[in-house]
This record gives sequence, C-alpha cells and structure tokens, in this order.
Amino acid sequence: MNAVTAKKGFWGTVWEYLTTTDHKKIAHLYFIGGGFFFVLGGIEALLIRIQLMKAENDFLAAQTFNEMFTMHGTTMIFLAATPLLFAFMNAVVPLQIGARDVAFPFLNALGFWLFFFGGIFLNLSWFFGQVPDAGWTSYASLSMDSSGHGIDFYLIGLQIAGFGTLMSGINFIATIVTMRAPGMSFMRMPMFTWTTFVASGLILFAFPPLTISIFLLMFDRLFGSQFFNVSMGGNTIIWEHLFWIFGHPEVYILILPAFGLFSEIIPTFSRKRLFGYSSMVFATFLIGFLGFMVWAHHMFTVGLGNVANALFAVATMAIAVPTGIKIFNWLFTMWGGSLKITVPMLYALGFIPSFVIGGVTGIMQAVAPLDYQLHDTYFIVAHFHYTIVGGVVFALLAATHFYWPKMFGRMLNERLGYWTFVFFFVGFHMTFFIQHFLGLWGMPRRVYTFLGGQGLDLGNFISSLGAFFMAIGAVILVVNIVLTTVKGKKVTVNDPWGDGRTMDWAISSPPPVYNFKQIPLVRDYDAWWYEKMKGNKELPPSEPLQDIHMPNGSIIPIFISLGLFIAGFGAMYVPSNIVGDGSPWGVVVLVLGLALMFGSMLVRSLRDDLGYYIRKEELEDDVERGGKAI
Amino acid sequence: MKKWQLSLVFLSSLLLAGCGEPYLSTLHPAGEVAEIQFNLLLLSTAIMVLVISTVVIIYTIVLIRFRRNKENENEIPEQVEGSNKLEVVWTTIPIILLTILAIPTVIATFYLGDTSGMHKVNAQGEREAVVINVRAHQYWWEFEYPDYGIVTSQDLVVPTDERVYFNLLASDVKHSFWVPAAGGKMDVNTDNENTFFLVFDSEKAEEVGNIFYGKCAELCGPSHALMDFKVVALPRDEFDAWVSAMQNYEEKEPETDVAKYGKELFEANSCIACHAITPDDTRPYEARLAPNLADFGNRTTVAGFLEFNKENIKKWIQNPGEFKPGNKMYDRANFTDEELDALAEYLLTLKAQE
Amino acid sequence: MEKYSQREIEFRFKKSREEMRSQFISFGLMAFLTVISFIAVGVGFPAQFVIPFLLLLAVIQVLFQFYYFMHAKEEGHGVVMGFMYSGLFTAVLMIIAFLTIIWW
Amino acid sequence: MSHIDLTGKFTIHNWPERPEIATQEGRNKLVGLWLFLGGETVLFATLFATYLALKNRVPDSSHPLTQDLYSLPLVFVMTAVLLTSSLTSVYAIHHMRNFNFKGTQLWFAITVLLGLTFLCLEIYEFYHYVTDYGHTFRSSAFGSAYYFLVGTHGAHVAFGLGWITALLIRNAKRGLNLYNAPKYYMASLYWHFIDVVWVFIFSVVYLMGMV
Repeated sequence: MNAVTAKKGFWGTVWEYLTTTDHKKIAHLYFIGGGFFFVLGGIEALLIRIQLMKAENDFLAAQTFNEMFTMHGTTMIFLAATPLLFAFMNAVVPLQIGARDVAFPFLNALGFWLFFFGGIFLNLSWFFGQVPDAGWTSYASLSMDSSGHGIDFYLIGLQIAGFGTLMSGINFIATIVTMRAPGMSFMRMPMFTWTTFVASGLILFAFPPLTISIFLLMFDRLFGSQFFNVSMGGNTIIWEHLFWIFGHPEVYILILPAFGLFSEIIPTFSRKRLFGYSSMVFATFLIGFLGFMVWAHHMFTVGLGNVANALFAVATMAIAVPTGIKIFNWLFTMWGGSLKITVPMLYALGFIPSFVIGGVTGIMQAVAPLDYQLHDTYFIVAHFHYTIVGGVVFALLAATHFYWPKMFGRMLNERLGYWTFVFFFVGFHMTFFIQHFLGLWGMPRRVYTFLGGQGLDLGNFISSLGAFFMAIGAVILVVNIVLTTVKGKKVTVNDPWGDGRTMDWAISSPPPVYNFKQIPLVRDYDAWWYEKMKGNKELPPSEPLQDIHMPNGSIIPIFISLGLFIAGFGAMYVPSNIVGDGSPWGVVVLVLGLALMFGSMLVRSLRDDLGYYIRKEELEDDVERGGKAI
Repeated sequence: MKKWQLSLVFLSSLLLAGCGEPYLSTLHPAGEVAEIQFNLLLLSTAIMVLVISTVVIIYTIVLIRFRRNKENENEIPEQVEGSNKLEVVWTTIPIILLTILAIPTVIATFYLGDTSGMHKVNAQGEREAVVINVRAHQYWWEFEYPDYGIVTSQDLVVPTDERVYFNLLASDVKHSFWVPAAGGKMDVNTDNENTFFLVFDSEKAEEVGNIFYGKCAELCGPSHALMDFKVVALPRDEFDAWVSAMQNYEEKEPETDVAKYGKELFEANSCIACHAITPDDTRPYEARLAPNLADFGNRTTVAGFLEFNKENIKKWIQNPGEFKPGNKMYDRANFTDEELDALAEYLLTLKAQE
Repeated sequence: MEKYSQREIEFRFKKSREEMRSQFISFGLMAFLTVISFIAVGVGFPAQFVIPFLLLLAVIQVLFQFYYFMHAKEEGHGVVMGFMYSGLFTAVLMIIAFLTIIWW
Repeated sequence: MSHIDLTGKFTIHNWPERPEIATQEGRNKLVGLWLFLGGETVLFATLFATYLALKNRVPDSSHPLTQDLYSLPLVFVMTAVLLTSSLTSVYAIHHMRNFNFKGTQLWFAITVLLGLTFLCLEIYEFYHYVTDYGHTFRSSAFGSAYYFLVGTHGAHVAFGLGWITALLIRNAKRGLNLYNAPKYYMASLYWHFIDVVWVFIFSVVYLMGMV
C-alpha cells in the first residue's frame, strides 16, 4: 500500500481533510473557506449597492444596512482576503523554498481551524438576529452603544480568527527562516516568499494590538470594565489608536503578498527575470517598516494636534517611494520581455494602472488638510477599494488561475477566465471610479440612504450597475471552477505554463505529499529557470534518496478551536454583560469551553507525536509509476 | 510644464468642479478653509495625474512593443538583473514630487489647526470672534452660543466673511461635523472638546440662498445617514439682528385657537420636558435631551432633513421612527389628525423674528 | 553510537561550568540593579532623574536576560533577535504615541 | 534526513552539546518561540501603553491612586522571588545540556515553587487592593487598566507553571531525550520572558507609580 496514492472513500477524504497537517491540503481548506466567505461578502456588497441604487431607497432598513456593510468589511478583510492569501502561501511557499512542509504542521492546521471557527462564530450572528452594526472599525463609543450581541459576535469571532492568523504568521516566518533548501540563501528567495516573510512579520506585530483592543472592548461589554467609559476615566480614542495600529499594517499584510504574487506572474509571462530584485526586497521591507509608523493618518480629523497630523502626513507620503519602486520594477520587468497574455497576466496588466490610481489617491489623503474633506466620504471608499480590489483581489484572482494546476492538478478554462476578467475589471472601475467624485460632491460613507436632488443620484446608479458586472464576473469564475473540477483535463507536466521560474514548477502538479523526493540544491535565484537554461530536466538533489520523515495528522486542532468557540458563546452570556441577558450558565459554558481547549492542548503535549516515515522503496515505486517526484 | 500637461491639469480641474451641488460639494469651496483644501486637491491631483500618465505611457509602450508572437515565440529575452541608475531615478523623482506636496501640507496643517484666535478679546474683555459650542446627539445637532446665551438646534446661524470657531463635543457616541462647501470635517468626540474654525464666503453664500448643507460624517447608528443640518450664513448685520432677536426672545401666547390647543397638547404630553422652547436654556448640555424649539417657525428643515412644511411636521410628530430609525424621541405616537394639526400650528408660531 | 569521547565531555563540562559562573554573575548584577531601582525610588530622588534612570536599569536587566539567561548570544539567533528588536521598536513607538497623543 | 531515534536511550556520550536544537523540530521551535515572544513583546507594550494612558484616571477623588495603593516592600519580595526563579530555570537548562535528568527536574521543580509563591503574593496583593481600597477591575478606568496589565502577566505566570509542571510529570518516566529536550528549553525561554515583562512592570507600574 502506497502512502501517496492510497484510495479513500468520500468519508475517508473528509476525515483526511479534518485531520490533515499537510500544507497542500491546508491550502485547499483555506481556499475553500476563504472562497466561501468571499462569496458571502460579495453578496453583502451587492445588497449594499442595490440599496444605494436610487435616492431614498427602502430595499434595506437602516439597521440592516449598517449590519450589511459591517459584515461586508469584516468578512472581506478577515475571512476572505487573509485566508485566501494564506491558501496561496501554504500551497506555494514551502515548494518555492524547497521544503517538505512548513515548520509547524500541527500549528498550521490549528491556524486554519481557528480561522474557520472564528468566521462561523461571526456569521452565526445572522441567525441570532443580532448582527455587528458599528462598521468593521467598531469605534468604541458606538460599539458600546450598540444593543444586542452583534458587537460581541464581532469581537469574539475576530478574536478566535485572529489567534489563528497570528499562529500562521509565526509559522511562515519560522518556515522561511529554518526550512530553506541548501543553497537557498535569503537573497535567492522568490519574491512571493519574501513578501510572505515580511507580511508574516507584520502579522506578528500587528495582531497583538488587535488582540488587546478586542479584549478591552470585550471586557467593557461583558465584564464591566471601564476602559471606554468616559465618565469613569476611560477614553475611547485608545480604541481608535489600537485598532489602526493593527489596521494599517493589516492592509500591508494583504497587499504585500499580492505584490509577491504579481512578482511571480509578471516575470513568468514576460519570460524575463524580475527587474531590480534586490531593490524589490528592500522596498518590501521599507513598506513593512513604514506601515507601522503611519496609523494615525486614519485619525487626522480626531483632533490629535497639528504636530501629530503633520508628522503622520509626511510619514505616510514616504510610503509612496517604495511602492513606486515596485511599480516601475514591474514595468521594466516587462520591458524587453516576451509578453504572453494569459489570464493571470491579464490580471497583472489590469492591476498596474488600477493600483496606481489607488496608490495616488492614498497620497492625496495623506495631505492632512485635504483629508479633512476626504475622510469618511465615498472618496475613501473608492480609494481603499482601488487598493484592495485593484490590488489584492486582482492578485487573488490571478493566483487562482496561475496556481490552480499546481494546487488541484487541472487547468482552469482560459476562455471563461478571460470573460471573468473582462466583467470584473469593467465592473470594478465602473463601481469605484465614480465614488471618488461622490465623495467630493459631499456624500459621507456608511450612509444607508441619500436624499434626492443633492447631485448624488446618477453617480450612485452607475456605481451600483458596476457592482452587477463584478458579480457576473464572479459567477463565471465559479462556473469555471465547477466545470474544471468536473471535467477539466488533468495536468501531466510539472510546468504547465511553460515558463515557470521557481522550484514549485519543478515538481509534479499537484506535488506528492512529501513534495520533494530529495531536497533540491539551489544554485541560483530563479532556481528552476537556471536549471532549465542549463538544459537540466530536474533540480539537482542535495541529499541521497532516503526515508522521508512526515508529521502525523491530528484531529486535536479542531477540538482546540471548538473549545474556544464554545467558550466564546459562554462569554457572551456571562451575568455581567452589557446587554443584560446573561446568566450563570454563561460562566459554566465559558469554563467548559476553556476546559475543552486546554484539555486538548494538554493531550497534545503529553503524548509523544513522532510522525512516520515514507520508506525509500516506496519513493522508488513512485518514480517508476510515472516519474512523479522531482 | 509642457502644454499638454497644462491642459491635462485644466481638464481634470474642470471635471472636478463640473458636478456636485454648490451648497454641498467640496468642489465649490465657499470660504477660506475650503479653498485651501481645494487648492491642495488641485495640487495633489496634478502631481498624481503626472505620475499616472508616466506609468501609463511606459505601460502602453510595453504592451505594444514586447508582445510574444509567432515569430519570436521561442526567443529567450535577455535576463536583465536591474539597473541602479533607473532605481535611483524612480526613487529620487517621487521624493521630489512628495516634497513639493509635503511643504504646503505641513503649512496648511498648522494654519488650519491654529485656533488661538478664539481666545482673542477686545478692550472690554469681550471675545472678538464668534464661538459656537456644537453638541452632537443621536441624531441631531445643538448649537450653543456661549457668549450670547443662546441655544438653538438643527439650523446653525453664522456670520459670513469671518472666522467662526467651533467647540465640538458629543453626548452619546462619536459624530463628525462636516460642512463640505465650507471646509473639512472635525470629529465630535465623547472624550473632550475639539476646536476648529470655518469661514463662510458672502458671495458664495448668496449664490446658494445663504444656506449650506452640513452632515454627520462618522457612523453613529441607524440614522447616521439622516443626521443632516443646515448652515444659515448671514451677513454680519443680519447675523447681529438674529442674535439680538434670539436674546430678546419672548414666549408669545399663541393667537389662534388651534395653536392654543397645540400648546396645551405640547404641555400635556410633556414634550416640554425635553424640548425647550426658549433659546436661553441654561441647563448643562447633557440635560438638554432634545432639540431646542425656539425659533422653530424659521427652521429650514423638519428633523434636519425633511422639507420644511406643515405636512412634514405632522408626519414627523406622529411617526418619527419611520423617518429616523433609532431616534430617541419615540417610535410612533397616536395623535388624531386634529391634534397633529394643532401641534404643528403651535410649533410654527415659535419664531424669534418674522 | 558514542559520538563524544570522555575528553570532549570533560571539556564540555568545563565550558558549561564557566558559563554557569557568568550566568550567576549576571544574576548578581540583575539583583543589584533591582535593589538600586528600589532604593532610587525609596530615597525619593526627583522624578526627572528617577524615571529615565529606572528605564535604563530595566533595559540593562532585559539585555542580561536575553543574552545570558535566554542564550541569545549563542549562534543561530540572528534572525530572531532581528524580529525581537523590531518588536521592541514597535513597542516603544506605541508607548510614546500613547503618552503624547491620547490626551492631546 | 535519515532516521533519528528521538526517544531512544541517550547517554552523555551521544548527547549533543545543544540538545534543544539538535533536531530540525528543535530548531523550528527555537525560532518559533522567539518569534512568539516578539509578538508577546508587542502585546505587553499595548497593555503598558493602555495602562500609561489610563493611569490614575478615576471618576472622582474617592478612588485611590498609584501613590495610595502600591507598597514597595511587597513588590520587592515579588521581584526577588521571580528573579530567583529565572536563575533556577537557568540551572535546570544547564543540567539538561549536561544530560543530568535529575538536576533538570529538581531545578525546574524549584522554579515552579518560586513561581507559585509569586502567584500567591500577587493574589494577596489584588485581594488587599480590592478589600482595603475598593480598587477593582470595575471601579475606574485606572483599575481596569491596572488589573488587565498585571493580571495578564499573572496569567502568563500561571500558564508557565502549568506548562513546566506538565513537562515534569510527562517526562518523569521518559527521562531526557531529543524529543523532550526542546520542550524543556522552550519552557525555560518562556519563563525568562515572564521575568523580562516583570522587570518593566515593577519599574514602570510600581516604582514610577511611587515617584
């Protein structure tokens, strides 16, 4: 019986995914989970735009509308964009650095399950009819004022998911530090690995402030503390600072890996080495560094004082420099190259001008006095959608097409992919370009309706129309995925795009469970391209063929996450909660949930988990069966 | 600057100013503050258009020149590592552009943030400038003139062509005070008072019939979208007249029977407990739970956003929850049409001046 | 599978004893610094002096902990110490911000 | 990587000089734990920042302030106990590297006892503030911030005690091997970090609170 090709029934497969610690399977889980929430967030967005299609529309009630955009923002940032990026990080980074897995496979699974249970917790609010309604920023005064458990769902859901994200961040850094194949020096690492590394560093330092700020608000709402109670000496501005100390790096956590993905796609389809690699690495670090020093530009109108506003304005502008370096390096990667316009490349080409627009409007908002006008209007809504959709979502869609064969062993249909791009790209610009002007014409953000006759009608109508175009694009993508999964052709080659440069394209699609039969020896930047140019058909091995040590699967991550999930419900109904519907049972459930969590952790710690070995002979079998490995 | 760049700047500024309503749009600056901000908008837009066009030009050339086709299908392009010279170029030029932008930014930040003028006093020890305490509540605005002993709400009355200073404080949750045509917003925090100033230009005010639109710009609950107010910008003499009329406000007995009945209802239903009907409300702002109704008859809107007519007053009194969900008056009442008529009639008699 | 000879092991123990001594000395120094901090406050020196002084002593103590007790001076700690200092940088930035622009 | 018998019998003759990083898992853990501590640094910085912003923020003068509350002798004793426990855990790792299992267990056990003493003193301190001063988690923003900062540190101490105790018990029969050597080492790193945080708590919270 071969460990790699063993056949399993449906439930066998389900069980395998529930207990998996294999980074490739976890990538699938992240992709499915993130994709699900992406669709959910997309539907919410569509409802928002339907409501704003005409003046004084009554499609959604005011309260429902507030819930809708709160959940849209929260879902898209925490439950869609981040996990989808994690999907690609998991699928690609270990392959790019020539590793058999991530540094902590168990933690990797735990990270996914925490995200998943956190996301479910947050969205259960819809079934309770008490939905978060204070915006994804949940500013303290309003979130303390919010009735019902909506905000509690937000807090606890994000807390659980946030723990998962933090773990994954640590895991990726450790993986990149310790698991690189021989010869893979830092300055030979592929760009996506670099951006994953820096983004994970940002996660490491940005999520603890979020954890604490969520605790502060949670304690105020559930346990009677006074952090944000002004009459008891509290201060609500603390929330804003902490939220943005987290929130600003968070957008770089999203955009840096997106940059990394494009830095893989553009050279591949330009058939040319990434221009200015070392300056790209430097720019990535600089963006990460500056990302921590500019949070208060979200708070120019709070009244921090002139000195603070001026300092943060100038610091914010500085970020344009490394970002500009990146844009020009991409352009000059293509310059002199041999451009092949595939679907992933289309997104890359769509990304550059779209993201430049999003970037420069960011600089406009860095001009503090001008931001007094732009802040909290549709201008900023346009700005951040240009960066997040035009940057991150385009990158995710591009990567979906680009890495689909590597992740699932089939090629997505190019023609359908092309139509997805057309609808999505046109719809995106239609939806958001006009919103710049809506903001300038005096439309605040987060309004459930607008009055007729204030010059806002046409702009809103155009914007809503664009949203439908984007929706059509997304539907075509889903159709494409379903069709491909059902009857797509299997990929038989390692490098289906033909111009792969990094080591992930040197092994079969999808790779065997152990990735590399022998850990490769890296001889240059773009290792696989280097070997190809040397006329080699495979990567040189750095070790003799020998038994491979593999980690065991485990069901414990689900139990740890479930424990936290249960404890979350208990915490919501403790007697001291602000809603006033608590009971002693809440405490009981809280304690039971925590007991389950700590108990599961204890079980994990007390047992020896030594993993298993894939025998040398089995590996040789694999090769005979079709030369899969390496 | 080259010719085409100039025309590009011109075109973009035309587009920026082309639409939007002059009483609401930031693109029709009606005062010094908004103008400074508008000029920064033009400057930054110009720089940014420059950047975008550079990128687009390179991008277009790349797309035209370097496509793979049948002939060069198997060619391997030269694997260029990079170019230090180019890196220096596209590091330096952005730094220069940003410096051009940063200098006016810093200057304007300090200029607009300087509210020391509000403490200036004349020889008699009286404050020279008009200072208004803005108190934001879910979902209405109160305007207190501490130097004149006047409290009013929903309609902010200001003099034109001079700096008007604001102290901002919220009673429940955070709001944000924004008169787009006159200048950028300032948050209304629950923690402390924020101060800033605006200027309302007399000519621009005339163009819009002396009324600018103001909005709450920070999410503050379900009816955040409707937390509007109006700014009545009057020439100094008319403003002074309004102030003295408000200072000498006297509660007049209603003349018609309907209005008298309205007053009885107003008192019997204890509307008076929350709504003051004279502008000299001396209670602390936390105790002023509802909009001051003195001078209600001269309001420009009902509830801050509905057209001002008797029908809307009646509808609002009967069913405020439908118009402003989550407002703190009540959801709906059960007045008869006759009672509503009387209440509206009475409220319309509350006027400081004709 | 004996990898180390008796001599190697004795050399190792010797090295290890020396390291212990240095760690004990650093413990003594840390204890001393702690006492000094308490005395500085107990005696009642002016705040402008005491606060920076306390912070300085605390930083020294932390460095002792990192490099001696937590073995950060041994090889293989380069990258992680880079992250640790980045974290400390973030920490300092945040605390400065909270001391200056929260109550503005 | 060929087979390494992680849980096999070891002697001083095949016991590596740095057993905690002799395996790939150990190296991963070392990096991972230090990274975690980097994250914890920011976490505690957030708490310190919040505390400093809300220090002495009380609704009215009936509430005690830092100067009224803190007592230096108690804090000094707590500091001494925790600092000593840091030294004992260094001893434990010293013995682990020298393949002295009994020494490792003994010194970690002493560490646990010292940690427990510290925790009891802290609980006594909180109890004292609550009953004698009415200074609670809910009485003011200052109270909330104080208990959250110092309490989070206390929770870390408690977690560390649980961690080390679990290690002592699980390994009692197993002895030292390359599977559990990294576990001991990581626990001791974590324990030192708790002391690092305490250095700042006694300096910034208690001592500066008395200045």
